[in-house]
Amino acid sequence: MSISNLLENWSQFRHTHPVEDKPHDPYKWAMSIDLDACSGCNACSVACYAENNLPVVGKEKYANGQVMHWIRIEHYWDEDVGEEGGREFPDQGAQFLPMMCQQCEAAPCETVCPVGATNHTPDGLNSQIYNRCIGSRYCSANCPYKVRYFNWYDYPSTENIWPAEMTQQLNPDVTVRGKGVMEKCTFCVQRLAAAKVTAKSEGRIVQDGEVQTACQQACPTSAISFGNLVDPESRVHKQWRAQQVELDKDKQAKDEKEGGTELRGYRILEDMRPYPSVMYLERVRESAI
Amino acid sequence: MHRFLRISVLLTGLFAAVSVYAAESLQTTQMTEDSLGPLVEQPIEFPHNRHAGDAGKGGMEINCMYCHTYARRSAVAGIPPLQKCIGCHQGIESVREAPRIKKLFEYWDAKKAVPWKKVHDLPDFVRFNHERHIKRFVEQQNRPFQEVCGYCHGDVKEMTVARRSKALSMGWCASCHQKDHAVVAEGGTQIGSQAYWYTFYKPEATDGSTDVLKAKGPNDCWQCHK
Amino acid sequence: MKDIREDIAWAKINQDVLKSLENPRKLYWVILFIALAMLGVAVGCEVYQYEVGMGVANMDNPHMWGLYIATFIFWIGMSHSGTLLSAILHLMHADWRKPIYRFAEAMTTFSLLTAGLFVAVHLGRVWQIYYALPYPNERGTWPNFQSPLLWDAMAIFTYLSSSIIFLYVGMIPDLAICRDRIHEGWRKKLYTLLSLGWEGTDRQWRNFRVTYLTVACFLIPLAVSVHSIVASDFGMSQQPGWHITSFPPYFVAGALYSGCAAIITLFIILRYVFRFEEYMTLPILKKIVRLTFAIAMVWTYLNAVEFASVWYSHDQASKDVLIQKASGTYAPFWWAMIFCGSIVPLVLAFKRFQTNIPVLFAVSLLLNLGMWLERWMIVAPTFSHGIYPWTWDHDQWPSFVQWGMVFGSFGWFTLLFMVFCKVFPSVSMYEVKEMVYHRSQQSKKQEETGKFAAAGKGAH
Amino acid sequence: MGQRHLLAMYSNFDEAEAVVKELRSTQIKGFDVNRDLIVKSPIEHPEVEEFLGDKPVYVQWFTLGGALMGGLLGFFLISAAQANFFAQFKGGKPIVPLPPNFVLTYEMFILGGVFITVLGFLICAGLPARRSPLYSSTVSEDQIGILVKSDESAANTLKGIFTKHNALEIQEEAGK
Repeated sequence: MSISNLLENWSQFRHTHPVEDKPHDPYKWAMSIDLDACSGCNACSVACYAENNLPVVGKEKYANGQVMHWIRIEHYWDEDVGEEGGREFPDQGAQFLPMMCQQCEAAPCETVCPVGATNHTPDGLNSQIYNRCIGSRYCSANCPYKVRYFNWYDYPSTENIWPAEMTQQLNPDVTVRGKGVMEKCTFCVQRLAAAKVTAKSEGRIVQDGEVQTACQQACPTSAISFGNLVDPESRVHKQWRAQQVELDKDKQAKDEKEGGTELRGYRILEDMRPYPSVMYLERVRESAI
Repeated sequence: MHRFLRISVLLTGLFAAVSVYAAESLQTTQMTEDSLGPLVEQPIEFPHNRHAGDAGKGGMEINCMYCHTYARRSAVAGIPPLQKCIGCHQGIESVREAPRIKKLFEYWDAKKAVPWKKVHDLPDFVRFNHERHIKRFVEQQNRPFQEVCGYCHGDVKEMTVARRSKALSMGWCASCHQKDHAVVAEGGTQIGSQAYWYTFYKPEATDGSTDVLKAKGPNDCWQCHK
Repeated sequence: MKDIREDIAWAKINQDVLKSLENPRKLYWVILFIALAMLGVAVGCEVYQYEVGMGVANMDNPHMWGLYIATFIFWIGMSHSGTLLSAILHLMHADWRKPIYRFAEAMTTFSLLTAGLFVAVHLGRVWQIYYALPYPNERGTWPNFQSPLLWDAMAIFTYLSSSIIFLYVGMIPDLAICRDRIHEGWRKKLYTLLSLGWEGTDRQWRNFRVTYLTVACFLIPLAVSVHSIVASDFGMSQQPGWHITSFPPYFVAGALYSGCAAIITLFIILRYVFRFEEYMTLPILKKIVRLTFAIAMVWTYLNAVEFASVWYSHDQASKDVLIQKASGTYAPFWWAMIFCGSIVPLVLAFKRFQTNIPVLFAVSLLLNLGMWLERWMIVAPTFSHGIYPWTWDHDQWPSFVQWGMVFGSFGWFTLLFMVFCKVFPSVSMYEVKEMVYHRSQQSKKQEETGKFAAAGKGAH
Repeated sequence: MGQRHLLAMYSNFDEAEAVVKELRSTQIKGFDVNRDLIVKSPIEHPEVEEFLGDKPVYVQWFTLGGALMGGLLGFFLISAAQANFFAQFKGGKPIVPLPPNFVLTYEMFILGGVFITVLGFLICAGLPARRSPLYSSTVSEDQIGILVKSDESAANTLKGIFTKHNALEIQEEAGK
C-alpha cells in the first residue's frame, strides 16, 4: 500500500469493468445450459454435493429452507395445467431450470461484502473466500438469483453430517465449511486451478475439454457445456457466438428482433445488468412462470 | 463505597485471570522460543543436517527433492515412504546399530509407516502449491534447491528435526509476491502470465533488457483459498 | 403557562438535581431489576445462537436478514433524538431544550451502543468481527470500502464517539458542580477526575461556548449522514422494495420520529422517578409533543411518497412487494405500522392531550411500536418476495431467539440509561440556571417597561 | 516583592461588572487588568466577555485543521488501501471508486473535526487544569467570583474596591 502506487496508476485504478474494456485474457470461464436437453434428473446436483463437500441437511432443515444445494433444479409448470382444455397432469408441462451461481461480471454481491470475502477473479469468476467471511449475509440479500447458501449450523461438527468414516469421502481440495459462512457454486474452481497449473507447467493455456465441472461431467444429456469463453475454439465460445449472446450486453439479439428468431440463447435477469456468465438456451418461457 | 471499589477490582482481576488461563489452556502445543511455530515431536528424530548439510559440516548434501520428491510435480512436497529410507539404510552397515536406525527398522519389520508429524502445517483453507514455486525458481531461474526451499522452510540443512522458522502468514506470503522481481525468462512459460489485472499487473519489460520481466504473484484469492 | 419558574434559586437547582444521584423513587429499582431480567433473556438467546449457529434464529435462504437488522435500524433511529434536541435546537436557540437535552443525549449514546450490539449478534461469525476493521494486519488485507455495511460501521463509530464527546463536554461544568457538592466517596473522586479542574473561569467558558457550538454544527450533518447511510444499506441494493431513491430522507424522518417518541416516554418516566416535576415541566412536554406531531406528519408524507413512487414506476417486482406487504403474510403488521405511525399521532394534535401524561405515555409507546414495525416492514417482506420467482417464500417466521434478543435489547438500553441517570446529572444544572436567569432578566425588563404581559409567552 | 491572590464573591453579574469597570478605570501599580483578572461564573454568560474586553478564541482553527486533515487522511488511506497488492476487484466497479470513498471521507472529515475541536478546546481552555490558588465552591452554585493577582502593595486597594461593591466574601492568599 502506498500513495505513490495509487497516484502512478490512477487511471488504471479507475477502469470500470466489464463494459469499458476486455478484461479477461487468457481465461474467462463461462457456461451454457441447453434447457431443451435438460431432463430434470438432478444428477448435476448430486455430483455437486459429492465434489464440493456439500452437507446433506436432512428433511427438516430442507423444509425450513436451509438446504445447501449449490445447483438446484427449478421446476416451472405451464400455466394451462388444470384449466379447461389445458393439460391434465402437471408433470406434463413441467420445465426444468438448473440454477447455480451465475458468476456475474458485475456481481451485486461483490460490492456489498463488508470484508471483501467475495471478489472478482482475473478469469472472470466470482470468488468466495470462506475464511474471510464473517457472515453478514449482505451478499445473499443483494443476490437477485438467491444462489448463495449460508451455513446456518455447524454441519461438519455439531450436526455430524459426515460420521467418522464418511469424512474419507470428502474432497480434499475443497475446504469443509464451518458454521456462519456463506458459500456458493464456484464453477469447481479446484478443478480449474489444477488444470491451469498443469497447463502452465507445460507452457500453454488450458485446452477446451481439459477441464469439466462436476455438474457438466454428470449430465447424462450433455445439456451443460463449460469452458473458456476467450478461446475461439471452445465449445462454449462457439455456442455463445452461434446464439449471438455477448457478455457485456444487457439485451441479446434474440430479444431485439421482432417476430421471433431461430436464436435460443439468453441470460437470466439480464436487464438488471449483472452480466452473468451462464447462458441458457430456451425452454422456460415467460408465459410459463 | 470502598467496598464497591474493592469488589470491582477483585472482579476485574478474577476476570483477567480466568481469561488468561482460558487463553493459555487452549494453546496445547508448546511454542518455540521465537514463537513462530509449535515444537513438534517426531517419532524418530530425523537429522536433516546429516542428510542435507554441507560436506564440510559432516553432511551428505542430498538434494531436498530426493526425498521430498513430489514438490516438483504436485501441490504437496510429500514425505518419503519408509521404503525410501530403508532403500539406502539397508546398505549402510556403519550406522545400522544406531538407535534411530534401529527404530526405523522396527517400523519396517512391523510393516507400519512412520507416523511423521506435519511441521509446516498451513490452515485447511490455505492451499500452497509447491510445483509452481519449484518450476519458477529452480527450473526457470536455475537457483539452487536448498536456497529455494529455504525461502519458506528456513535453513533446514542446519536443523535436525525441521522447525518452522518463517511466519507463513498471508501477509508474509504477500511480502514476497508484492516485490517487483526482475525475472530472466529463459524460454518456458511467460512468467506471471496470470498475475495481472488490466495492464498494471501484466508482466512488463523493464528498461534495458527485453528478457527481464517484472512479475507479481496471483492477485486472486481463489489461487490459495478454495 | 411557563416553561420553568424563573424564581427558582440556583442553589435549589443544584440541590434538586443532585438529589437524583442519591435517592430515586422505588420505581427506579423496579425498572432496573426488570431491565436486568430482560437483558438476561437476550444473553441466554445469544449464547444459544453462538453455540449452535444462526439457524436457531430460524432464518433461511431467501430470508437472510430478520429482526436483528430491523431492530438495529430502530436503535440507530432512536439515537437521532439526542442530536435533534441538543444540536439542532441549540443552534436554533430554543432554550426550552435545556432541562431535557442531557438525557436525550444519553439516549443517543446508549441506543447507539445497543444498535452496535445488533450488528454483532447478526453476524454468522461474530468472533471474526475484527476482519471488518481497517487496520494494517499480518494478512495484508483490508475491508471492502465499497460496502454500505462498512460505511455504516464508520458512520456509527463517528457518531458514537462524537456523541460521547459531546455529552461529556457538555457535562463538564455539571461534573464540577457534583465535585463541589457531593459527599466524599468514589463518586467524588470520579467527578474530580472527569471535571478536569473546571472552575468556570472566563477563559474556560469562552472556549467552551465556541467548542459546544462547533461540535453541535458537526453533529447535525453527521446525524443526517448516519441514517442516510443506513438507508443506503437498502437503497444501494437492487432488491425490490429497497431500491428506492427516497429512502435516505425517509429514514432520517423515521429516525427523528422514533427518537422523539422515545423522548416522550423517557421524559415521563424520569420526571416521575427522579422527581423532576419542577424542571421537566408540562409546557416543555407540550413542545416536544408538537414537534413529534410535526415529524410524524413528515414521516407520513414520505411514507406515502415511497408507496406512490413505487406504484408510479414500471418496476413490477417492486410493485409486487408493495402488494405483498399490504395483503400477504405481513399485512397485519404493515397495517399496524400505518395505524401506529400515521393515525395514532393525530391524537397529539389535540391540545387537551398534549399535556395528559397517561395518554401521552400510551401514545408514545404506540409510536415506538409503529416505528419498530416500520423497520421490520422495510427489511422482511423484500426477502419473501424478491426478483426471482423461484425464491418466493411467504411462510417464514422469526424464532424465539430473535424475539428474545429484540426483547432483551430494551432491557440492555434501559439498564445503561438508568445507571447513567443515577451516576450523572440527567438534567443540565448550569443550563437550567442560564434558562432561569434569562427568564428572570426578561421579566424584570418587562416589569421595568411597565408591561405586565405574561412573561413566558415570548418563548412560544 | 511577593504576589498576592484575592478572590471576591458577588451575588449577581451587575455587581461583578461594576467591579471590573472600576478596576479598569483605576490605575493600580502592580496589577494589570488584562492579565491578572479572572472572572468565575456558574453559567455561561456572554456579557462577562463583553465587560472583560475582547479576548480571542482559537478553537475554530483547530476545527478547520482537524476537519481537513481527517478528510484528506480518510480519502488517501482508503484509496491507497484499495489500491494495495490485494486490490479487491469488484465486478462493474473501478478499484478506487469515488462515491463510496466520498461517503467515508465525509465521515472522516467530521470525525477529525470533532476530535480535534475538543482537543483544541482542552488546549485553549487549559484543561485539565490544576485548581487555582483560591476557589470557592459557591461558584458552582450561584455566586460570581473575581480572582485577581497583584503585588502585595496593591492588595489593600483592590480589597477596598471589592468591599465597596458589596462583596459577599473575600478570600486571600499569599502567592508564590
